[in-house]
Amino acid sequence: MNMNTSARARTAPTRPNLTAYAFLAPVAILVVLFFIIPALLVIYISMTDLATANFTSDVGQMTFIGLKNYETLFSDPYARKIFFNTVFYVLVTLSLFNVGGALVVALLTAHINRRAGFFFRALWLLPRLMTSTVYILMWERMVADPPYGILNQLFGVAGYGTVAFNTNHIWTFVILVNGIIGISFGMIIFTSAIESISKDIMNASLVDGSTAMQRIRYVILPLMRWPLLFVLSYQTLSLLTSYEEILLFTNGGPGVYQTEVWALTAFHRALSNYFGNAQWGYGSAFAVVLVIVGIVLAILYLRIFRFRELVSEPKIENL
Amino acid sequence: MQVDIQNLTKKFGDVTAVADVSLDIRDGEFVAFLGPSGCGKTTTLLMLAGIYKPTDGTITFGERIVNLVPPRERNIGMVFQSYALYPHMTVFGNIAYPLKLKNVSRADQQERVKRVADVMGIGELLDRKPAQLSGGQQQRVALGRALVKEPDILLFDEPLSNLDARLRLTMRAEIKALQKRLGITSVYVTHDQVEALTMADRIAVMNKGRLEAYATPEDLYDHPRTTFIANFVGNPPINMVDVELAQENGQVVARCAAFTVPLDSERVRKAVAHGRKLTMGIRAEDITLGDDAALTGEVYAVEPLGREDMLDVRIGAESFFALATPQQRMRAGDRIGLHIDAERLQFFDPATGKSVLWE
Amino acid sequence: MSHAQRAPQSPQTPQMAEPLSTVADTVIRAVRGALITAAVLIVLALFFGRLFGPLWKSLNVDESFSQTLAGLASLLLPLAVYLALGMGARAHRKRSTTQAAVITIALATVAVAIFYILNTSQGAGAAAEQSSLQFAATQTADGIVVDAIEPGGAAELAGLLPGDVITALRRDPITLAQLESAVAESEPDTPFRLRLLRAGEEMQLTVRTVAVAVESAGLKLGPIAAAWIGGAAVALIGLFGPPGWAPYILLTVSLSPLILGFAWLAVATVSYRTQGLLPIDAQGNVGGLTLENWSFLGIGGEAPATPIWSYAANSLFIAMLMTGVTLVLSSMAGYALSRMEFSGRRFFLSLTLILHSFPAVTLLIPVYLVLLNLGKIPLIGPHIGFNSIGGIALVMIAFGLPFGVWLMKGFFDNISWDMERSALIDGASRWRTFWEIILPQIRPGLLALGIFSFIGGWNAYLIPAIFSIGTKAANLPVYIRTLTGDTNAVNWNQVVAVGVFQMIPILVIFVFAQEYLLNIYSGGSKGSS
Amino acid sequence: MVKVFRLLLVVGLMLSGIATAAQEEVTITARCQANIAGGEGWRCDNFAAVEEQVEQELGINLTLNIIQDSKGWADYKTEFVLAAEAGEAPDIILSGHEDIGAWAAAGLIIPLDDLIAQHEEFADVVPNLWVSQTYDGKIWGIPQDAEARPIFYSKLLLSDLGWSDEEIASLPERVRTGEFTFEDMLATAEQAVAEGVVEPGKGYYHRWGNGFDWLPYYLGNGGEIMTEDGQLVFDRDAALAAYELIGSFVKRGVTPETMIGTESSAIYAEFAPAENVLFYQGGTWQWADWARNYVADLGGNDFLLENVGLMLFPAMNDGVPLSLTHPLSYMISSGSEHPDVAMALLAAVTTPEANNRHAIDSFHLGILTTQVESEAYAANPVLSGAHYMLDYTRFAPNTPFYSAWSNAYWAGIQAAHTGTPAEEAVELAVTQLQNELGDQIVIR
Repeated sequence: MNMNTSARARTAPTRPNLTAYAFLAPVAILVVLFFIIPALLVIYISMTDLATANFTSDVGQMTFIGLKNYETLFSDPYARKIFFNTVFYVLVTLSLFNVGGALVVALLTAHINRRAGFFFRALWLLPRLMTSTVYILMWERMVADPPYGILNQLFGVAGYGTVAFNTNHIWTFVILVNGIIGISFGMIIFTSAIESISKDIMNASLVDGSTAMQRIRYVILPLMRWPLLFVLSYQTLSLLTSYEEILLFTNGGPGVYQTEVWALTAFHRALSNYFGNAQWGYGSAFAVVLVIVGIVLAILYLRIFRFRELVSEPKIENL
Repeated sequence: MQVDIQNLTKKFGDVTAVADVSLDIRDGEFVAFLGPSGCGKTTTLLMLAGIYKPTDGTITFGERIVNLVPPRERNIGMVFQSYALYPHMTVFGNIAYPLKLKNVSRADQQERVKRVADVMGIGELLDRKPAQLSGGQQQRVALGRALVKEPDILLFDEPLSNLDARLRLTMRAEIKALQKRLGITSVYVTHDQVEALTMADRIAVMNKGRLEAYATPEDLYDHPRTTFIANFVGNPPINMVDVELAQENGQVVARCAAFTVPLDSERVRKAVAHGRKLTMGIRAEDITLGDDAALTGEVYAVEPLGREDMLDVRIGAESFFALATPQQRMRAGDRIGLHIDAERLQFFDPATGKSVLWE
Repeated sequence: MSHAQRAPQSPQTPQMAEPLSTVADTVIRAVRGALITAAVLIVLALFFGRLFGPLWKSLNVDESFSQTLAGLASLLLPLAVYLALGMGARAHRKRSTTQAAVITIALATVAVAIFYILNTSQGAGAAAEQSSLQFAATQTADGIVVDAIEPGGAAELAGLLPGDVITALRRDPITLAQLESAVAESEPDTPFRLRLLRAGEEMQLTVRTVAVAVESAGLKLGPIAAAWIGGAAVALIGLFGPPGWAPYILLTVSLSPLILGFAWLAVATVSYRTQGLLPIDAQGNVGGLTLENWSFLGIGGEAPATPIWSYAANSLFIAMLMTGVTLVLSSMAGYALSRMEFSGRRFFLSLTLILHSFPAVTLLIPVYLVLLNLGKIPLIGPHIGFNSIGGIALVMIAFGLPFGVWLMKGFFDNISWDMERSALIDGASRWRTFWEIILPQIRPGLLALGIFSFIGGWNAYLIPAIFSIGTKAANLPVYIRTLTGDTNAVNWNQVVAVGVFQMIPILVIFVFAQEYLLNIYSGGSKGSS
Repeated sequence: MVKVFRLLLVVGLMLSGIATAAQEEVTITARCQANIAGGEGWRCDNFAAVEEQVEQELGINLTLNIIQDSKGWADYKTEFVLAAEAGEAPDIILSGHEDIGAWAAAGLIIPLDDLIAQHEEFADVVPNLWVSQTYDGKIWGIPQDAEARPIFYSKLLLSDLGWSDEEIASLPERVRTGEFTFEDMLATAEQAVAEGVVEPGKGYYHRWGNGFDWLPYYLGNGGEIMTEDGQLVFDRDAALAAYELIGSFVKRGVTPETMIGTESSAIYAEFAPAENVLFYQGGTWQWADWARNYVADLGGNDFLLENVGLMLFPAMNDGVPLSLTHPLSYMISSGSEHPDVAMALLAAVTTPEANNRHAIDSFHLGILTTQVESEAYAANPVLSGAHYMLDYTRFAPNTPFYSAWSNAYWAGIQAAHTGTPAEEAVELAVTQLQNELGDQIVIR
């Protein structure tokens, strides 16, 4: 029965399946309301000069100014800095934590006592479950100056001097803060991939007398190609677009856009401005850039992920 | 309920799963669909069930064309290979489910489930969950669920293949007896020829989506229309040799690289009329062992089957299955003579695989 | 794939048959292991320090990160090398435990020597000089009594006299030991403002440190002995540690930030203020535990005017709405995408996947406009528009739906088709099949998604913060943030107490539902692998 | 049945008619940014205190809906804008006066000139403060509080440095007269570091992040933000001088490199005990916080009075000392159904009695001329002593574009602070200003 391999469009005409559409309708409505319409709106707003001073929710009353916001964006002296900040942040967090760290944690927990492994994985899940506000509070205190900072207190006890963690080493901690949350996603996927590796293969390699490292190198990793790719791509986008923790932790500072990332800029410009007068139009231009990057990457991933195999034909037909 | 299938075709994209199948099933008849996996028999069954929609052709239940009738309006019962019991319901819940869907009153549900369960011998299991049942019990529950709504047609999708050999034998007999008693038109999909041969009134042999033959078990066995049927029906499998038939001294001889053997029968003569190069089929039970035979071969392997021994006899490069009684005590390496019953031979056109004896 | 299949086929003699290793083998193996370990760390340090760091520095992004990492690598290097030496000699234990220990200690000694030479050759110049204030003193109960002043030295230059009693450095009381170590650590020409008593009179003086040559620049035995003992001990841990201990250490160490953070949370909630991990009372001493931070619950003090429960109720509503709606909608759509045939199916599937990774948070600006317009719908508008719990939940539900749908589709994909066919043949409609037969089968998936949605809703900060006004629809995380707003006088410990209060339900769920939580992505990832 | 219904309907209507005739029901929502723990609660709580008075005056039944929390300013302002557009704005909103520009332009708030004329209480407001409430020739806000953003100094450390008590006591006056300049202050800080009286970098602490507090450096060096006729300007020379000055703090060793980004609480913890940091640029309201949360165990307010002093920003290139005030204003949103009632409430809280509650509790300066004479205010030596600063005070301008201006200026400050040459910092600010404001800005 290998009729499920082909996913080509069928030639026989299909009647509209009202049941299926009924099942999908609620989600479709929400998607239109909160993805499609906003995506179109944000593109339009990015071509207006909407700001607090001429704020209106009536699309018709916004002043269309064409691509002016994009011109401003591309000549913004800090756009370049923010762009590379984002690249740096995504690359480092991704490689050291969301993928690399996740893989290490998954491998380590797979090679110890089953219950202990489960326990450690559960612990690693905690940061993702914590409220960002409390989680960040914890980190703010961690890196604070003496006498409040936890790390500085430990450094003091160990005989090292005071370190300005929250200013001079802030990137390290921005990455840590996000990376520690980020590990769990990859960890879970890698773990289930490792566990699904057939016991026979593992036993066979054990009989062959391979060491743990050899087993990882020759048995586990080659079988992990797919999950690795998946986590890599999915987490790239997550990191690219999430900014809540940075907002709460450094709010892009403390120096000149020191830890500002692109998505945060969109937020800052439009929805958070210390002196009032938020620039909605300009902020939207930042958002649009991300939206475009997101869609392009997502389509790219669809190709990588062999989308065709994903859409195996349903084995019940609509009569 | 009689079923009529006309020019039934099913395509999945470019792949044709079922091609132009036509057959009719009489009211109360037990029909088996037989074929190797991937031959389209299950697809055909699922089209009968209303799970798949035919790409072409028609399916008629009684007078009604049901091509586009959803499963719940077909009044069929079906037993799956995996049993497909609902794990979150009790046995009672499983059997009663079709009745519940028909809005049968609670009291009636109770009564009908009880009746079916008693028939199936699972009356004491009604409170259990499927996970607590043995394979055979699950099978009975599945059958009970299919029967409880008194379907017009019963569909079986390899229902016995997950059971152990002994249980399979019992269930085979039970299903057959039950079907005869209730007189429900049944379609039974299997790749096990023994099941098909022992249970079915008629067998539809399918191969690569096509209907190879549709006949009674005896007819299929004795008059295989194609090499595929001959090969597929019968255990041990029929011996096939590519031979050249020739007239020698007024006698027909079959000649191949390994041997030459004189043959004489009506069938042989009919075959000769068709051509000289043919595929000759000899069933193992039509070979008798004896010392004064025209053919001698060497026993290559002996496979004791209990009641008899199956021999793999080699003549040159050709290999034949033959049967011997255990008392004959054949051993590998023994040289024996082979007697071929020329009246039981089958001949096929090697190019088309079609029988030259039967249409 | 190829490796995996080849591995079991390759006929190899099991290792047990190998002859026991000789001393030479062991030494070679241990040294090789140590060298490889060192090489890996050095390459990492070089990569981050020499290649990686300058790249980001040149792009004006950051330079500290690479330094932090490179520093960490160099800190770990000796430890790793000692460990690797010990682990390399492990195999020798089969032959002779004593021999193995001797080899390990010998190798560790060599390593300590090498590190020492490397260290001293780096800081050779600096080691010969030391800062000094050039006077001798003794500690008494009154303070530091100056005994003698070096003629022409820094102290004399500043006007310090014998008999002066030094009481404080600047305004901090100080002991002789503290003063000496502060002087020793200081750069030359650092001013030391000393408060002192001269003939009962209080006065101040500034003495500047000068660099003084240290008489003997030879070997300092103390540090060397310490390094040697430490190195040997670490190496012996590598040699005798129980098998398979390394992962435990690594996992525990890597979790240490969390452990520290939680420790602080625990301490902070029950103290007036904290310094580092210590509770501090009003006098600046360790102590001062209190329940006052929990006054928002009516514990240990007067409850504030704004009851915490209204925020908690909002949190709960948002979380429950999210859970319920997300579960129903995601499973319905996931079912349709997994099990049903309809035109546009491919489109919907790819849309789900694209939206799944769509930067939804960048859409907050237009989403506000959408919410405004939803609010104008008669009757239900006020409940689903801007500044309503429903509206906030709706936005969060919508943003989470692609993930939920994709997840559910994955779980449905794994359900037997026969079961569903059976239900249809039994006479069920598609809806009843879904609701009565298939949905019960994906209970673990529903639980996982449900718990995640609940926690997501309970924890939500950004969207409630933006789309709520005042207290009407604000939830606990928003409340916590308003407590820490950028004006002054934040009662941090109360903030932490509220934070911990907010986390209680999560911790409870976490304790009881770990296995479902750890299951969350399994359905989804299988669907596409 | 129908008849009964009609009857009920009529009775109901009559009853409700009686009720309204008797007393109009009015609900007023007021939203304030206030740190209740920091004594700022009176910003909105004052309304509750005058509720009955206003009810009697107007003969209405007033329901007050007060919302206040210490949400960050950025979130707070966004919230108002979003709420206003959604028609859910509070009647009275308290915000920084600089928001008047943008909010008036967007039509989110209403001009108050006519309403002000109806209440004599407003005549008492310090005249200088109305400047900050004016935009486009109209008054849009009622000052709620003002403050001085002075420079604090540690008397302890100055005496360590050898200053006599008289010298210390006369410092504010010497600053006021221009005798003691900003350069003198930095030199003093430098000396303190050199003599080890303070640790390196602890001579002068300034603000830790973006804010108004940076304006004195620009204004004190002759800078101008907006001309009389409302033209936004950026003065290269003033900016250059400001950036040079800001850049010199770290170079001269009186300010730590990591000053920008340090947590405010860490700064307070260092400065408030008066024995670590010599000069600190802060705000009067911080005094209350220190007394309550940082030096309570040392004696609180009394300790501070004895050991900490405050002075104007000493004269820079301009030659005159200055202070900065960022008055908060009550504004009435255009969505308010009862602006007259809201205004009556505002008038009722614009009295020495009401304003003192807030000013004294939270250490903000009074806004009324008669307030200085009031006993309670006079009894607070910090406030009454700093009241003169209002005469030297400067404001940020009310323009929708101040935010862009300020962000550009701030970008230059950060650059200068981290060692970028002042000329480059100026270019950076100018580029950003031109990029974002185009022809709205004049660079000169």
